[in-house]
Amino acid sequence: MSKTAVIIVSHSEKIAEGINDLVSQTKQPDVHVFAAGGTEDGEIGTSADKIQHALQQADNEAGTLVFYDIGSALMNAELALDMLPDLEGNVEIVNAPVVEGTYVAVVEAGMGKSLEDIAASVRRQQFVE
Amino acid sequence: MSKTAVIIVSHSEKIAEGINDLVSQTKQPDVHVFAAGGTEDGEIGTSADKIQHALQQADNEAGTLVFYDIGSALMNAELALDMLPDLEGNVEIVNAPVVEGTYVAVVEAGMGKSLEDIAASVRRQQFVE
Amino acid sequence: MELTTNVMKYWLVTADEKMQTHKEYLSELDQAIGDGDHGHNMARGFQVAAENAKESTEEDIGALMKAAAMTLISKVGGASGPLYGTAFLKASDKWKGKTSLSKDEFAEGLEAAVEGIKTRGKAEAGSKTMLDVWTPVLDYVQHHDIAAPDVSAKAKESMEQTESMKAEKGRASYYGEESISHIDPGAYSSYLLFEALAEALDKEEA
Amino acid sequence: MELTTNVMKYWLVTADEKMQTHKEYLSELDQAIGDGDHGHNMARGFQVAAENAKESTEEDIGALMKAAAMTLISKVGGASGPLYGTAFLKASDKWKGKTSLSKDEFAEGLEAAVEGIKTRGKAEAGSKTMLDVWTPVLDYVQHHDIAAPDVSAKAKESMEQTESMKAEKGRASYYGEESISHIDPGAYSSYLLFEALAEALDKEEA
Ligand SMILES: Nc1ncnc2c1ncn2[C@@H]1O[C@H](COP(=O)(O)OP(=O)(O)O)[C@@H](O)[C@H]1O
Ligand SMILES: Nc1ncnc2c1ncn2[C@@H]1O[C@H](COP(=O)(O)OP(=O)(O)O)[C@@H](O)[C@H]1O
Ligand SMILES: [Mg+2]
Ligand SMILES: [Mg+2]
Ligand SMILES: [Mg+2]
Ligand SMILES: [Mg+2]
Repeated sequence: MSKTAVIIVSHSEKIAEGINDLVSQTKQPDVHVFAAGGTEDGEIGTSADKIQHALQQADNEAGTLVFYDIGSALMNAELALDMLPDLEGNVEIVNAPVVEGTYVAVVEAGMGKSLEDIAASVRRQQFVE
Repeated sequence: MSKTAVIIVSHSEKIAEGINDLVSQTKQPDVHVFAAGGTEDGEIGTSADKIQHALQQADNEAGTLVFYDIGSALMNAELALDMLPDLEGNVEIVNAPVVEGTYVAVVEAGMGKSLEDIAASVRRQQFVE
Repeated sequence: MELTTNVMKYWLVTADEKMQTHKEYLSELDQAIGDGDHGHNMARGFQVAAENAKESTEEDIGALMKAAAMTLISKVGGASGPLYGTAFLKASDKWKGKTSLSKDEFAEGLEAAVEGIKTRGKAEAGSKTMLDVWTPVLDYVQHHDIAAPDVSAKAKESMEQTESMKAEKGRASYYGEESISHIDPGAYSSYLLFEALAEALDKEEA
Repeated sequence: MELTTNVMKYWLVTADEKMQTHKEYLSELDQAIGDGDHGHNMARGFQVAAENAKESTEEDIGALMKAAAMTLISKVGGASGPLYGTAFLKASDKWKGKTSLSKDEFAEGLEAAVEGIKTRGKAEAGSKTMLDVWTPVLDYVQHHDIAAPDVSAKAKESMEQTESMKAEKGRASYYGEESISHIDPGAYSSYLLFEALAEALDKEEA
């Protein structure tokens, strides 16, 4: 059985790659993480095309969790998912802090937790002290 | 009167720099932001020395808000501040999502808001839907 | 009123010209309550969309507008990319297979576009966004025989009304009360888009 | 019992040797419930701290330990950096100006160290951290005449007990129930540190 995959959507290529570096230290080898940061030209912004590409690469039985930072990141993630109707039901775009949420998700994916369980742990309310 | 300064403490140099890129688009020119990411050698981790350096650079009348990501980032930020007793009372290390919190703080610093007001807006509970 | 494929192409080309001309101003508006890239975003997206439209031999208005939607989605970068992209995409679906649109057909596409923006942005009119131009223009188109000067006037007046609104969606919402007394950049670019439509309608009537 | 400057230097040097020898194992422990860098972190920090101690002509135990603390803070990188760094820093303050420590003076420094770790990490014993070794060792030192084999045994036994604990602090806490049945890496490196202390005490007695 595959493990829940994770996609990081950020306005900055560096943020997305940096989060990938951060979690790669803690990551089980069979947890797959994909960075979709910046616009097509590497400027600050998000790209529905990059996100679509990541969604296709991440696609697996256990599903994919998508984290995003601000503004258009969520809209482009939702748009990218609309463009890939086959993936519907197997992807969750989750409202969580992008760095902290991705970290927790990668740890829990490594433990073999389901998409739903991970989403429940990382949703914003869980970060309140 | 100066404006509240912001420091980003992250385990990853790329995350800290990427956040700086992200907010620099939205930033008033007189809001100063400093990135303290990664260890001394640029590896994943945090560096009390880098944070101390950022605290000294950021030091200003209106005070400094410090954002951090996970684990040792907070401990090293607190340690760095302990090492600079002159800054005490003028710096707040704030529990907020590092990307999202820094973004809001930079916008509000630009509006001339006080350290306390900004800290109140970005504390984790504010991000709950 | 009949909107032909050529009129629709002219709309895209004229919209592009306006985005290029007002690029700096759009970014200036966005600098005040956002990140200062709205002009850059719109100019980049519409330039390619207009070029493609000019070169296209497509007769199907749906296909033409869908291509424009995909270009905007790919090229715009900011929130306006998925928003304008979704608007054109939803409209294109209604216009599929048509080489000419009656007023009601046009209105049907516009309605789908507005629904698309609302869904994509989880917003309604009144939050100081592009919807504050799209919604009244749709309302006008649905309930009147379209007159080009009226489309333009409706869009302009609605755009101007965003100045006194408080932003509740998008980056501008982080500015809270301070967002008041600035025109919303996306409302301004939408005004330009509908001004371009008015010019296209004029051309059709001429 | 008198702990001279030389014994303290020997402590640091022996601790370094142990960190180097067990570097892989410490990282393996950290791989299971953390990010796999604890051995790397400790080896890097103690190597420089031990080199400096060897070269140092410092007689003042406080100054010697403060230098070690600053090195750990600069070089370790992970959470163990500020934690061990704070521990040594707080102890060094108690040992300032001394060239030899009685058992009580040593215990006073150790107590300050444990307080430092608790404050820095906002933790208490029982959360499956290094504190689960430091706290019982402090308790032993405070209430007994120090015997080297007992220090070592107390540290070892406490380290082993972390295996059945559930992590409530640090990265390991993200693993929840799954953190159970793994030894805490920081507890293991602390056990190595106190084993090195036992060897230093042995040397003193010899
Ligand atoms: N949730 C939303 N619903 C509708 N329109 C929105 C929303 N968020 C942003 N907008 C529109 O997008 C415009 C900003 O576009 P742009 O500057 O290109 O994107 P970004 O904010 O990502 O830089 C705003 O002026 C507003 O009109
Ligand atoms: N809040 C804390 N209080 C006490 N000890 C802690 C705390 N957080 C972590 N530790 C200790 O630090 C060790 C991990 O150190 P290390 O791997 O070097 O740091 P990091 O987790 O930053 O990679 C843990 O095994 C634990 O003993
Ligand atoms: Mg913008
Ligand atoms: Mg933008
Ligand atoms: Mg570690
Ligand atoms: Mg680490």
